[in-house]
Amino acid sequence: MIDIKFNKRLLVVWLVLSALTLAYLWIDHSVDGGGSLRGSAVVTSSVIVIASIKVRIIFREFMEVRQAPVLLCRLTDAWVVLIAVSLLACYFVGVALR
Amino acid sequence: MADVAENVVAGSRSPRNALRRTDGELILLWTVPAAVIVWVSAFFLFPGFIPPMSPTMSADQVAAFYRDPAHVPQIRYSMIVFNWFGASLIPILTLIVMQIRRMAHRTPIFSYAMLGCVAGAPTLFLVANVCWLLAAFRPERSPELTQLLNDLAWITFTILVPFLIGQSVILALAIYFDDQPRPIFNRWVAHFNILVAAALVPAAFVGVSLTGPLAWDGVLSFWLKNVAIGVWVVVMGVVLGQAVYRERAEIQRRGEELDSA
Amino acid sequence: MSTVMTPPESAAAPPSGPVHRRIAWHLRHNPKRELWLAWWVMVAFYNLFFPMFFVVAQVQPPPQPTWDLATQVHWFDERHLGMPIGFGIIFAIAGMTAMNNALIAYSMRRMSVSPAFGYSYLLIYSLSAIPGLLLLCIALVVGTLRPERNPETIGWLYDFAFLSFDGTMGVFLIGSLIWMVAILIDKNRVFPKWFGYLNLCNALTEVVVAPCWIFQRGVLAWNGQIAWWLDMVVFGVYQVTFIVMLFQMIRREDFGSGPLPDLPRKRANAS
Amino acid sequence: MTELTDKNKRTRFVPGQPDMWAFVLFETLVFTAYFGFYLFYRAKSPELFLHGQAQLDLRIGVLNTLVLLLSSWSVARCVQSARVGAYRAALRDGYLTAFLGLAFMVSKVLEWARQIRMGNGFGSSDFFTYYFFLTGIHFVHLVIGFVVLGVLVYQLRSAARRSQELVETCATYWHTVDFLWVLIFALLYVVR
Repeated sequence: MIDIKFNKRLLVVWLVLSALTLAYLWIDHSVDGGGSLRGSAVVTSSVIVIASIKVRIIFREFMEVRQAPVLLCRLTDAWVVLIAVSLLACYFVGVALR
Repeated sequence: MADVAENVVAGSRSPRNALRRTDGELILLWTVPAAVIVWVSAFFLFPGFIPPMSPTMSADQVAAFYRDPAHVPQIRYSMIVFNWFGASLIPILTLIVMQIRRMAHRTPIFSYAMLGCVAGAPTLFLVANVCWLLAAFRPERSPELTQLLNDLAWITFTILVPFLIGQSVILALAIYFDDQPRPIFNRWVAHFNILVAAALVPAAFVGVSLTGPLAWDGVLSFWLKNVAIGVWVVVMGVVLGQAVYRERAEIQRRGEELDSA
Repeated sequence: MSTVMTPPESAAAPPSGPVHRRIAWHLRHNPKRELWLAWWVMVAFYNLFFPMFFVVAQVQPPPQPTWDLATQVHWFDERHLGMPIGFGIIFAIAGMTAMNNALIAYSMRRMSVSPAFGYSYLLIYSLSAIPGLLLLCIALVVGTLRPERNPETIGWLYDFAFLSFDGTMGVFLIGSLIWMVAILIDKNRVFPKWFGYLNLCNALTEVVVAPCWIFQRGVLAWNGQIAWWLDMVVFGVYQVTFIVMLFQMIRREDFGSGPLPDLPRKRANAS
Repeated sequence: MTELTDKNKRTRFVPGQPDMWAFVLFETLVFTAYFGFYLFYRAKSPELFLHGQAQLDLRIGVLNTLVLLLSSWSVARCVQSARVGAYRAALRDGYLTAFLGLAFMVSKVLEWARQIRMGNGFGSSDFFTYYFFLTGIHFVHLVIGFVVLGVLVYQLRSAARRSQELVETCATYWHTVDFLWVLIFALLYVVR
């Protein structure tokens, strides 16, 4: 039964994505130690990287890019990198111009 | 692509074409003289047209114009009449669209483009109309606001030419492209439309100056433009009438041929 | 149907020779002359419109909504000649947009969809010119008319102009969506489906402009980086794409009613 | 349309219309630009944004994300079921997706209502401008997503239609709504 095997894989993917989402709770909790609000480039960078990983997993597994022609794989990977780099660049340029 | 078929075989004896309903087109056609009479009377009733108000009037002078007890009713009634009949040219333009459809074109592009122009000028005219009526509604308003409404009305009224130019040029192109032994409109109608379009162009530059031929009371922006529109309405009314009557005669003849066959 | 319709001239090749003679031949004999005329009118319109709007009248990129009245009056004063002349040319040529809209309506006519789509698009875009462009020009021309006018009144004209221009995007929104639906359900392959989806991208940017009614500063104001600059980029991509798409459509046109044939590779320049 | 080729060949294929992928990539670029402006201005005045962000409830955001990820999972199942011909299961997953999407929508509206009651409107601070703008434009995409799901269900319901290509196209759109939310969630709720 080929479809049951696929569905199990999808479930695992969903669990991984959910775990990554819950990791945000932990990140958020750990940074709030002092009780005061502080900006943190480390948190921002790691959050953006985790979000990019999640997007890539959605591309690969849910959107079935895994089985798609190589061109689409490369294209979506390039897009994920592009998103992450642009977001980090915008953030750090903003920090530098503060 | 019913339209293409219709257009291409327009000259031939197509029963499908003969079935096009022309009922009531004459009624629409004969609204032209009525509209012309109404417009001309409203035009002469409005005290600001003969002669056109000068753009160099100061705010107080403009306010005085709208406060003049002799002017107020004239302004209101003439503009109410314009408001009633401002859109009365649309049926005529639609009849022209119907005639363009009969031309020997391969696509309905010209009739579409004409249809797209039809409502533009009346809409802008109504904006101007509303501004004039607003200025006359409370003449005691501060002179500055009255002057603003007066400026908006005159500029909009003068600058409403884009779609008039558009429809003249489109009609001219449609006639030039109407390759058949007996074209719907004669070639000179196309030349005439180009001429009218050229006469309307200067009015688009009304904002350049408050004096001289381009000002809104100037020779080009007021007299040439409005005379051109008037002549266009009369000439196109006559030419369109000929085309509509000819079409009816053809349909009748074709019907008789079908009956006898 | 298509084979019956094609006149014998279509087989004839255009003569070689000077450009004006070739243009004259195409105007007289090219079976697609009406479509090509509309397409060239569209190209000519945009080539005149953008220089007039951006360079002669200098009303775009838009000025700041946050300026005080004195700066606004100064802004009008700087353009007291550029705006009437630039807008004059725009008003003289604005009728050309009717040909653009007619060509796009025709593209829908060629699809396997109801004529209602083409007519809706035509009417919506004919309407759109008035709040989307002409009112802006009229308000700004009135603003330049009398520099001695009360600055507050000039300030009102300033707001009226830019908000009527940026803030009435509903007509374009619905127009793009109509074109999108027509492209997506069309079976005649007039346009590729991705172009239909690009219409959706354009329609979504029209949604994004609406906050210009709320914000006087920031990225969503009428001159904001998102509401104006980013949307302008998307619109530019969309516009260039649809001009190219219409060009391809005319080249493939066979005046039939079935699927539009692909362009034959060998005689790509034949028509 | 492509059912046969899908079943017989285990070769690589583009899921759905390639045209939809063009949309996905283009729309992602537009969103990246929105995010870029947000992060840039946020980094320039961090206190202002941190203060606004502190009023959001991260738990609601996490719940939203889990619901939307679940809907993405179910639409992915729907595609795989449709591919092997299990249309009844596919249809059930399609409805489940719509239900989860609706749950997301309701929770979003409730969250907006809560923020507005707390006095945080569209124009009240820079952070909330971005918050309402980004969640709002995502909401518009979600609404379009329901039309798309309607097409998917319409395809699956009748044996006469059932174009696998269209089913995959619709699913691709829905996943896009999902991953855009993943990014928006991270940027609005968690970034510091």
